[in-house]
Amino acid sequence: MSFAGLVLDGLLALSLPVLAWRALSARDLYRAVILFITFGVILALAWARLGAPDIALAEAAIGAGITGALLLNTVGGLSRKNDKDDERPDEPTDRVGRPWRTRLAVTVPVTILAGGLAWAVLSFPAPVVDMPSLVGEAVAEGEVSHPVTAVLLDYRSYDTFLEIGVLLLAALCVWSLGLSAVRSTAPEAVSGSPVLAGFVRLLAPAMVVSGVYLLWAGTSQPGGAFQAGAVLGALGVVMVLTGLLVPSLGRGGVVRAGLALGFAVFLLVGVVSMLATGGFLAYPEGFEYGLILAIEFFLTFSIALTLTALFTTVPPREKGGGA
Amino acid sequence: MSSVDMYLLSGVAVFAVCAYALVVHAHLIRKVIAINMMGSGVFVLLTAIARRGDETDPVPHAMVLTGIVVAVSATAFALAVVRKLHEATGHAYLPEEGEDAPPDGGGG
Amino acid sequence: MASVFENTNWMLAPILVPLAAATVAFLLMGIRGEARRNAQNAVGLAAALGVALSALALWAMVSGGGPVRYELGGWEAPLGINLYADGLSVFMLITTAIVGGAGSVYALGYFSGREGEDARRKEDLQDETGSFWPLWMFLWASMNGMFLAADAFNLYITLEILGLSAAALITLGGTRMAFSAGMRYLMVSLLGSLAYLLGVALLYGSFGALDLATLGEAASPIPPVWAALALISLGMALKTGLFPLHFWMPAAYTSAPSAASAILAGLVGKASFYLLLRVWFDVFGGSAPPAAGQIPGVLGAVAIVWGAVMAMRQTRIKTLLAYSSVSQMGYLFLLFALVSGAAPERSFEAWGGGVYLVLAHACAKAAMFMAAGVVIYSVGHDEIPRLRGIFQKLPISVATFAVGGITMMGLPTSGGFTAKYLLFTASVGTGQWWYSLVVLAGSILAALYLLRFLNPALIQVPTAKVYRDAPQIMSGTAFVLAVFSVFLGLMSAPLFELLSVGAPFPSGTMGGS
Amino acid sequence: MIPALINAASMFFVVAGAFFFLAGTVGLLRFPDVYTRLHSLTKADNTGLGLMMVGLAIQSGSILVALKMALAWLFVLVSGATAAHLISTTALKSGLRIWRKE
Repeated sequence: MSFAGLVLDGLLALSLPVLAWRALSARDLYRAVILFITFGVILALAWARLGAPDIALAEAAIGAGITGALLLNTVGGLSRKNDKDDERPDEPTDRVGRPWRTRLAVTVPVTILAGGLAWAVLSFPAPVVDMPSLVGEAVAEGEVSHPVTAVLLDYRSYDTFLEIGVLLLAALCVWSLGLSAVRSTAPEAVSGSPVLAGFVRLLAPAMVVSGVYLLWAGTSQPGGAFQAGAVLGALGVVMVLTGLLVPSLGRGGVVRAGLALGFAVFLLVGVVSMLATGGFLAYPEGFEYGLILAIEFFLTFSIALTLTALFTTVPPREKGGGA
Repeated sequence: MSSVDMYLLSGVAVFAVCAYALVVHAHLIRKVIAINMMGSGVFVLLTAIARRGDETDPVPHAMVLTGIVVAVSATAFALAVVRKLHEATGHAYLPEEGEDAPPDGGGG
Repeated sequence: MASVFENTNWMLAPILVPLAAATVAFLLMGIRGEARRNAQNAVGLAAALGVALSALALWAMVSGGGPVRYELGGWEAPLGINLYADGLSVFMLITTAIVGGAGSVYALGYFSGREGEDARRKEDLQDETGSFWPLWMFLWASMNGMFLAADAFNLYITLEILGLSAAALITLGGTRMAFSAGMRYLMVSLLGSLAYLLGVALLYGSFGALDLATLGEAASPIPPVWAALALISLGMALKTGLFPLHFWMPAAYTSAPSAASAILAGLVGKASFYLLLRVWFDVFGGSAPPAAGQIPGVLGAVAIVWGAVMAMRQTRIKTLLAYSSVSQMGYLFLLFALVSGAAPERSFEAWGGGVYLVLAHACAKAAMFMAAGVVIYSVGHDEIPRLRGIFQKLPISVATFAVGGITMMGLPTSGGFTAKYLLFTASVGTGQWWYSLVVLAGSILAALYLLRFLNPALIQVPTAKVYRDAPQIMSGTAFVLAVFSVFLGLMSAPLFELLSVGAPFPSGTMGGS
Repeated sequence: MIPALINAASMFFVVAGAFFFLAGTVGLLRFPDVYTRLHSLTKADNTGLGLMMVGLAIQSGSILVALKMALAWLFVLVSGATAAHLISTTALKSGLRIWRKE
């Protein structure tokens, strides 16, 4: 690696903990969230440098984008309520959350932790298992040529199956709280802006196209259901923010089914393959590519919908019920 | 020191900094941010590990992708609970002393 | 002879059945009122039955042919993910099948309150959003998934499912205390899983594999392995609530709806404890210095005493039970000190004793939380000073409390007796007699804190008004489960035989006890 | 001869782009209010990005890559303009005064 590359890596590696520190000790919460988003963008850059474009894309869309929007919306919601019944100002009361004695008491174990971990990661032995070549050999024989997609949807498909379960569960958890509908915390000047509406109209088709492209390309190059779902989910969040999509996302049954679709299809493919080949998620010979693409298609849809639903937090309207 | 080593240490540093902040800061949104970034620290470590050999190892990449989705799920739920807690008590802190006593202030 | 039970696909049933049920119950959330409740109840009970059946099938399979390995997707480890079932896994599956099954039946009655029925209710008895069943099914699937997992990263995902669904079950309590307790539990749980994930990353960095068996073969005493063991232990001790990391426990168990408290206190903490057992003895068997086991051992001993003393000072039944859990979970951690002790032939005794207490405590504690739920359902609160003489009105629930108490105290014929007896003899046998004193002290203290409620409850005085009769199914389930825990001591022989399949220690001469 | 020329041209555009970025950042740090800061940031950065992309497009030697870069630049322009508009409108509505030289 060139000297310039080394310097760039050094700067990125150094700026991550510094940004984390700045974000967490920022004066007010808005600043903290903005620094959190900056952290996410730098993280995406670091991942691009580390040869992980798949993760960089997902981080930019989900880690920085959607998580940032979630945080901003929550901070906005909390501070607006504070204006109303101003019992105890939330900010910036917690700058010094704990007395210095506590801070010192925390610093000591954390320093030991950091030192121990640094020692541990610098003394990794040569790995016993040569995973890259194991994957390489399997990919050479399989129908899916992008190794990350092959790992996610074939060799470790059970993990991905459970992970889609986590997404469904998250929507369920949020709905179980029965939160009242919160209007977008964006100021009216923003949500009603014709410029923004025009922008989203321009953006939406482009994002849909890139989402579909990412999905389709994922079997042979970076991309796949997660990246596609993340891009479309981000579009969903933008559309909710601009009022183009109502927070309750429409009719209950349809939304519910949409959220569960990806997980249900995955489960179904698993069980059917169990009947066909005798092994859960062991795709029948020759159907590998088609089944993976089919699963990915439904996953993309459900991931995008779930990410949007996690942002709105409001369960869909039921038949006959008003919000 | 190679690039990979720098990223390995960077991941460790992010984890430690966030662990500190998680304990020291009281506001729940800060805690949520701290936990989310702590996860990112682990992800940096994993991606750096994937880069050690001559070939890039796709398995940690898959783990990180999974981890990112799990992290956003957990963060979304945590923030929803923060909002609920704020609705119920008027603030976004956890009660400090006396684990059983509900926090004072706010309507019933 | 190809019996149905020889099909290894049974291994997936305890995971897939609750997951499918969770999906269906989630879709049913859209229906309103009675229809939704009936449909969700049916789905939940069917799943409970499915889990019980598959646990039995696995019991037959494992006792007949030894540990079973299943290659998911047809991919061999370390490239693919495997499932693995030995005696311990099946034992844990049976535990969730019994306690989870009872919890499901109890929930039928618990959530049957009608909307607007009573303004004085303290807990959300209605489950207005219909979230209990899907959450509980996800939780159940995650626990079973943990017990069968043979892959370090797969375990991380199951841990996250466990943490999210358990936290949401706590917030179903619907009170301010439930929201803060749920939030605290969520933080603790996420932190615990992240510590675990960092440990897994260190292991992957060292050996390039995630498969537990591969890791177990490769593990050697090097810095990343020590760090990983420390991180994983810390994370799991946090999620299990080992003293002094138990701070989240009392509020969480108290403020959750009692149907959920029973499941949380009975099962959820045990799942992370199981992971700890796996990692210590199966993965790091030889790499941890023997003295390391003294750390959890000593903390466990402190927990036994501290939890019991705190339990004595409580004025609510549910907080009393929660602190009792702090104390009883302490017993489990004794086994780490006893196994790494001087006499290896005692190891199976100590290990088996700890594991047996998992089942015994799960049954008894769940039953007692269910009984507390009946009290709250009927009287509207669980404050001990206002429940004097409540035996006259709620005899079965007070009896449940007393019967469950037999296991807590470790009196003969109960599962608690078998377990604590084994821990006792193991501590004497390894020359660590001080632990045997703690085992005894814990039992005496348990008697004392249980009497804190039983004494006033049993006296003959005019008592609190019961303004609503709890469905029979609630008090009945609790009582049956408590009675079961008392007879567990008599049926230990087949269970220990099961535990010896693939156990990390030779079972030697020990059959039953 | 030709490769050297291409290299030189590409170098020129990238360095020029970097200069605009630098100028934009200095403006962000030095200008007195949100409106002038936005002005410096959006204008200078968009120009800087455009110049850099021209430099990189020359270097890549592929029409397709050059077109992709042009598209990316267009998206940045559109989203930058929208964001700047939203920030300034919000600032105006929430009563942030425009800076005037005293």
